[in-house]
Amino acid sequence: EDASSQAKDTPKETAQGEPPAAAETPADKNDASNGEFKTEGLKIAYTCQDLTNTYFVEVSRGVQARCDELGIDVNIVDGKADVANQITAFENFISQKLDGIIISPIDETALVPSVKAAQDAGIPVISGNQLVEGSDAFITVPEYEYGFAIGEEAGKWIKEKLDGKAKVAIFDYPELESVIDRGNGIQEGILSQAPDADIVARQSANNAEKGMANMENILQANPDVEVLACVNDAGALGAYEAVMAAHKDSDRFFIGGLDATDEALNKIKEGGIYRATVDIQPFESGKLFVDTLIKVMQEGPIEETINIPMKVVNASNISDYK
Amino acid sequence: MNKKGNGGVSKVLSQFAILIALIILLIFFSVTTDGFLSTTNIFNIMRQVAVNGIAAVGMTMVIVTGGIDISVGSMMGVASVCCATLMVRGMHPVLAVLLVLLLGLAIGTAHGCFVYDIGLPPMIATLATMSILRGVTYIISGGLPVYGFPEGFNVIGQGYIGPVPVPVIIMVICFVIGWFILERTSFGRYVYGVGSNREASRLSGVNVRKVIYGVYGLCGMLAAMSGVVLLSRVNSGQPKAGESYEMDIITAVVLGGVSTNGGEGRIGNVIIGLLLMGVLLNGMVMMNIPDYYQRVVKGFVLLLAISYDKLSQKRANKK
Amino acid sequence: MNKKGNGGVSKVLSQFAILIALIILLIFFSVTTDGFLSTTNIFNIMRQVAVNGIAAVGMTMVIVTGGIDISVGSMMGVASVCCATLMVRGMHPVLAVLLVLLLGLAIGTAHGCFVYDIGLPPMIATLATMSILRGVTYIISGGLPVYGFPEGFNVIGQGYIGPVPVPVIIMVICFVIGWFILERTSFGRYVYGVGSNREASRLSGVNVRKVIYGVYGLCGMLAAMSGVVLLSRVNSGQPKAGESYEMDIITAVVLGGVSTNGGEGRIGNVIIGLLLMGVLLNGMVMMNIPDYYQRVVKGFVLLLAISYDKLSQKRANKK
Amino acid sequence: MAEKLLELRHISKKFSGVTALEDVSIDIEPGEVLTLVGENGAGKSTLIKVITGAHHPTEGELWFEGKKIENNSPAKAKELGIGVIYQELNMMPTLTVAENIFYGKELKKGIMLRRKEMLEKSNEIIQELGANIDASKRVSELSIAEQQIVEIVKAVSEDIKLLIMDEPTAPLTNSEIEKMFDIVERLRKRNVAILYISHRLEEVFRISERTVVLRDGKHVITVPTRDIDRQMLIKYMVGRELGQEYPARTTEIGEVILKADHFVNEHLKDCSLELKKGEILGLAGLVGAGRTEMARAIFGADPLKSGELTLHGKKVRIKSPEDAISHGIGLITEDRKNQGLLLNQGIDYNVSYANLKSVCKFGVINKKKETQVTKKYVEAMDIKIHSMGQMAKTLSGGNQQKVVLGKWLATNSEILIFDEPTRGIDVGAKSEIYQLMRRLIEEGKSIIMISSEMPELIGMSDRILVMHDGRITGEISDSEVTQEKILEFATR
Ligand SMILES: Nc1ncnc2c1ncn2[C@@H]1O[C@H](COP(=O)(O)OP(=O)(O)OP(=O)(O)O)[C@@H](O)[C@H]1O
Ligand SMILES: Nc1ncnc2c1ncn2[C@@H]1O[C@H](COP(=O)(O)OP(=O)(O)OP(=O)(O)O)[C@@H](O)[C@H]1O
Ligand SMILES: [Mg+2]
Ligand SMILES: [Mg+2]
Repeated sequence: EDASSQAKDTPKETAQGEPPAAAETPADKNDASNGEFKTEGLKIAYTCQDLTNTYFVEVSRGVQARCDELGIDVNIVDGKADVANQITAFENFISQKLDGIIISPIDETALVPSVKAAQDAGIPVISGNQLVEGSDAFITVPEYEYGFAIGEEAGKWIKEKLDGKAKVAIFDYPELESVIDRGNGIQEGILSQAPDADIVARQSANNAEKGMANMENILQANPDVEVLACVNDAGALGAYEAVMAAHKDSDRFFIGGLDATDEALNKIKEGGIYRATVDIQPFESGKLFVDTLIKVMQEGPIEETINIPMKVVNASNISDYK
Repeated sequence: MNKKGNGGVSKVLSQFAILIALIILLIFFSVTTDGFLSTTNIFNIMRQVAVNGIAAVGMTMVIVTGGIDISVGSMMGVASVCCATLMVRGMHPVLAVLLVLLLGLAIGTAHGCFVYDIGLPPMIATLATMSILRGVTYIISGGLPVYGFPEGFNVIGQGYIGPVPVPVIIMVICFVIGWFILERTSFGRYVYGVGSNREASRLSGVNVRKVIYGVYGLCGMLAAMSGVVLLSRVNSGQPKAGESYEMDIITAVVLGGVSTNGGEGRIGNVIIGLLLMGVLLNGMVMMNIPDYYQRVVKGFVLLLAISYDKLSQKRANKK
Repeated sequence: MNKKGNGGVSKVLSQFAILIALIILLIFFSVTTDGFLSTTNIFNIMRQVAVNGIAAVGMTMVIVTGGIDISVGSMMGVASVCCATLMVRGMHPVLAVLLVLLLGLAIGTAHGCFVYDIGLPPMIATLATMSILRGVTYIISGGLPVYGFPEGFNVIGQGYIGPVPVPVIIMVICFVIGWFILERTSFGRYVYGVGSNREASRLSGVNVRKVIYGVYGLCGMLAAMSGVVLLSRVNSGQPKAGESYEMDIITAVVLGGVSTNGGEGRIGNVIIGLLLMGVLLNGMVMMNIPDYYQRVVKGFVLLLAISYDKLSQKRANKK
Repeated sequence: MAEKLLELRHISKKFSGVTALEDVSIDIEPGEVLTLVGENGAGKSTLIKVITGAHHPTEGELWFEGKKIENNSPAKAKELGIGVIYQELNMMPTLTVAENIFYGKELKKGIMLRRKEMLEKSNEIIQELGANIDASKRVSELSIAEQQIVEIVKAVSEDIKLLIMDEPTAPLTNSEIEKMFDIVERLRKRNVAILYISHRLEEVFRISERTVVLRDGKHVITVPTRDIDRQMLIKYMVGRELGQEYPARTTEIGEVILKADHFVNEHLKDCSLELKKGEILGLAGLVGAGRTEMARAIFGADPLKSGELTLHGKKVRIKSPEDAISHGIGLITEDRKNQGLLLNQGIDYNVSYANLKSVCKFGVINKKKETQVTKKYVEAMDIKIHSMGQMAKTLSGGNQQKVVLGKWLATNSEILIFDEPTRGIDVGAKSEIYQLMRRLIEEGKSIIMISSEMPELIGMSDRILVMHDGRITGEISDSEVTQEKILEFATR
């Protein structure tokens, strides 16, 4: 319970611009390691879903940064959105006899045997983002809630500024299982606040080009679309360019994304139609992954799910970001 | 090898088949989808097609020599991220674009060297550079998008001259130049000749090396150009930019009747191939067809279009 | 066209070059990386290579006839998800696997029909089915992984016989059968003949249709087989399974000396091509080379291996 | 003595160990016609390619107009004024005739091509040479003979000092050959030197002033042509005397075994023929008369619109070459490179290819048996090879032709159709093929022979059918046949 609530607090507080809090959890761990546990010379690995995804790039950087601080040798392996790559990676990790593994699994069930094999070989494994059954700890962003958060934000906008009625577009990404829930969350989130919203398009877009082309086409079919919520900032930013180019930007238009990338935060700061994103602090999450793994190495498995906190960023709190 | 002799009649028919497919699609979407047949949407489609279109000009030349360039997608990525990085570091956009075009030319010329001097199969040589260039793109960008460009840079991808989007104008210029080179200059003649019979071209005193270097160089440069347009269009240097675009580009070129055996095909028809693909995607999104089904439909349309083409050729040959 | 004359000497050298590259890599990694040259790691590499290896056997045959099959990756996906769905719905694993193999055979045969009877360029025909099959895979699975298979199914992908992983055994069996077909049967002879000169084959009384149907059918079936092994290895039917694997498979085949012009190449060398790629990837991960750099290194090794091959051939021809 | 135009000094050329040329020195004077003869594989084409820069000699020097040629290349040779017609057609099949003719020397205005002008000029040159080809047609639509004519047009349309012709008449029939000789005569008057290669020895005597003989890559002799006769020339070429050129028949002709009735398709307009057991039936005609089409129709290679085939008195339907072979019919195609050989496969693969079933058990090849069969035919026909696995494309033209023959002999077919079987083959090999045909007849087989070389057709056939424009216009029996008679029917 302790660990999870601490972890929950940590990034949030940083987000609000209180640096000491960020160091809090790691500091605890450091104390422990200084006492009885030496992190120097440890060899661990992190295999993430997809290093072409900004979120995971940031998480990996967090992992790398924390490991550098602690003198840990870390091997970061890109799963390239194909679970077979992660299985292969596990085989390699086991023959390398690593000390610990962090995994952000592409598919939960597929990796169960791999995780078990690693544990059988004496290597602790913790899951980040999605849970692999049997892992020694689990740190996650609840996908549905994540999508729901931006959906809710969009729904509020519709309720307050558009009298509860608007034509809405959603960009989801059903090619990736974990993101399917997120897409559903977006839709439910919108409808929870604005039940009369008319969802006229739901298309797949997880990158800027796709987001742009989709938005251009949607604007042709439905010139009166005023709200877009997207599964990530990259797609939303592409759509942003399309809307700007079509001169459809107005006080009524709302674009919202997820992940709080720098680019998105800048757009929100500019005060244009890019209204909101949700911050899950990937860099800090990466650090948290490493700290949790070290804790597991020392103290054994952690039963409780550790939630990565999330925070909606919009015009009201954008000033908290540098 | 095994080139089948196709007479003049079937050639006309061949252009015709894809055109008919395009017209059928146009009619279908205008009936089913509101706002499809508006001027803005037509320009919309053309703008979406422009990025691939620019690269398709170079690809057409390469394929006419009997080669292929799988690396164009990665080339677009590298060009996009390099240009973005240069501008963010303070370089003037014009200079940055020129530098990136030169880079494309250089890499393309290297392909020419691999293919001609070392004699590598074009597919494999460019597959290797595809991997290298994408890696370099990620390394340069650190996997993160690069953004914050000088005012006015977005004109290339988002601007208009009159009602016509700038990327469309760039694409049309590229096509006109490409057409002129292929149809009206001796270099173009040699491009067809080398694709038709390389050894005979050599024995006719043609500098085959120059031709091969030329087409791959041009292809690289045009891919870089299309990367720049893409960059300006999305206004952010994405490390993933252009990924797997090569397939769409090759498809459009082949749909346009350019034979992968080399020596055959007219660049004018490539535009029809491009538009076919563009209209299909645009129409399906406007109809709000789910992504999964879009793939299926896309595959079938592709299959039908080329099958019809081939079958009508066969019928024409039988006459 | 334009096949360069390679005598017997250079052919031997050609196998040699890739083998040398493989040996150099093996030495390099065993020196730099602990645990690389252990038995478990060697089997590890082979197991990792097995999925692509099985499909590579079929691809080799297709390429020898001068064709290509871009759809194998999607075929793997469809096979994987179909087999998973059938099992989850209660079908016996053996029956499910057989059905899926038949499906692969059927789709492959359809490719044969497109290529031979309609006369489509193989690249484009299979590109179209690639898109269709992937769409179908997503539709069947709803984009979600399918899991929960009967006990024992995972033996195919995860089991061992003695110290040897089952997928490796399956791969070896496929290679032996493929070798036997290509080198020892009249069908195999016709495969080479059709790739060498299709018209001459027809005029020599070869039923070219049967050959083309045969190789594409086999290729589809083997791709389905490799989808099943992947499924069992991953123990979950991934809608994305096999995506873009076709490129790695084609690369391995071409690295193994099979010419995309058709008529040339030995299946035995394809194993070396496969191992080269497998060793490279495994070694780089073990050396902890960041992914971005891995792409660059992979591209360069590919380039060096085939360049060396070609250059040594040229030298041999000059003698 | 006039100044030499071209001099080859001590040229040697090796291909990965194989010596194709060894210390060859020859020279040509302006306005002279020099013929180059030798057996298949003697190195004639290689010598040509050395002159044109397509190959680089391993040793030796080339001198042109008193200057040494440095860094020779096809482009360089062209610049010097050396025109060439290679043995193998070197056309760009997807380009038009006009585009081919002006290939590499386009007429331009600035960087723009003058396309109309090139088309007009091409048509002019073609007409001037008395040919009838539309310059806007794609080359892939032309017959081989027409392509050869385009090659000639292409070569002479340049401002040349030396024209090299490597077996230009092989795909041509008499009337075109006459036209070609006119061209040669005209060029000679313009003081253009001509280096001429042919296996048709009568041509050598007809046009040349001096003759060079090559054997096994070595220079044998250079003589004024008027000082030698046919027998001597053959002796220089093959190193021994040849016997009777057309061996006499020794067996009786039997009853009809093949009957084709009213064949109609795209090119054939109601053709019928009968072939008797033990007979050689000659098919004569000008280029494009439809002889090849008739052969292909019988063989099932092209579909028929209507017509019936009777074998041994029974009606059969042959829809594909596969059917034809199983009915005991074989076709030796006229275009060995595109229709006959697997160029990048070994000799063994090629020889056993049409008859794999006989060396197979349940579809599995018996390698030993295959090697035996191959060996048998390689020896029987004296094919010059280094090894069984040697790729067919590395053989000289004549030996390639023998490999194709070997393939069809291995099928043991009862009826063999030979379409231009001696095209591009040296006298020695020719006579071997004639003997072989006789032997086949003696074994009870029947042959249809298509040839554009009248003497061999007359010499070998028991009966000759003449074709013109897709019809059979006449039948001439062995006793009354003359060239004039054939020509009369052929132009009817
Ligand atoms: N590219 C090559 N590689 C290896 N050997 C070759 C090559 N080209 C020719 N040869 C060999 O060189 C020798 C001479 O061949 P060439 O083609 O010059 O003969 P030729 O006199 O023109 O014969 P033909 O009358 O049949 O045309 C032959 O033994 C041939 O096999
Ligand atoms: N590739 C081709 N494309 C179109 N027409 C062709 C082609 N080849 C031949 N023809 C035409 O087919 C007809 C018959 O040609 P065919 O080759 O059967 O004549 P042939 O009597 O055998 O002459 P040859 O001496 O050239 O073998 C001619 O009108 C010819 O122009
Ligand atoms: Mg020759
Ligand atoms: Mg003929």
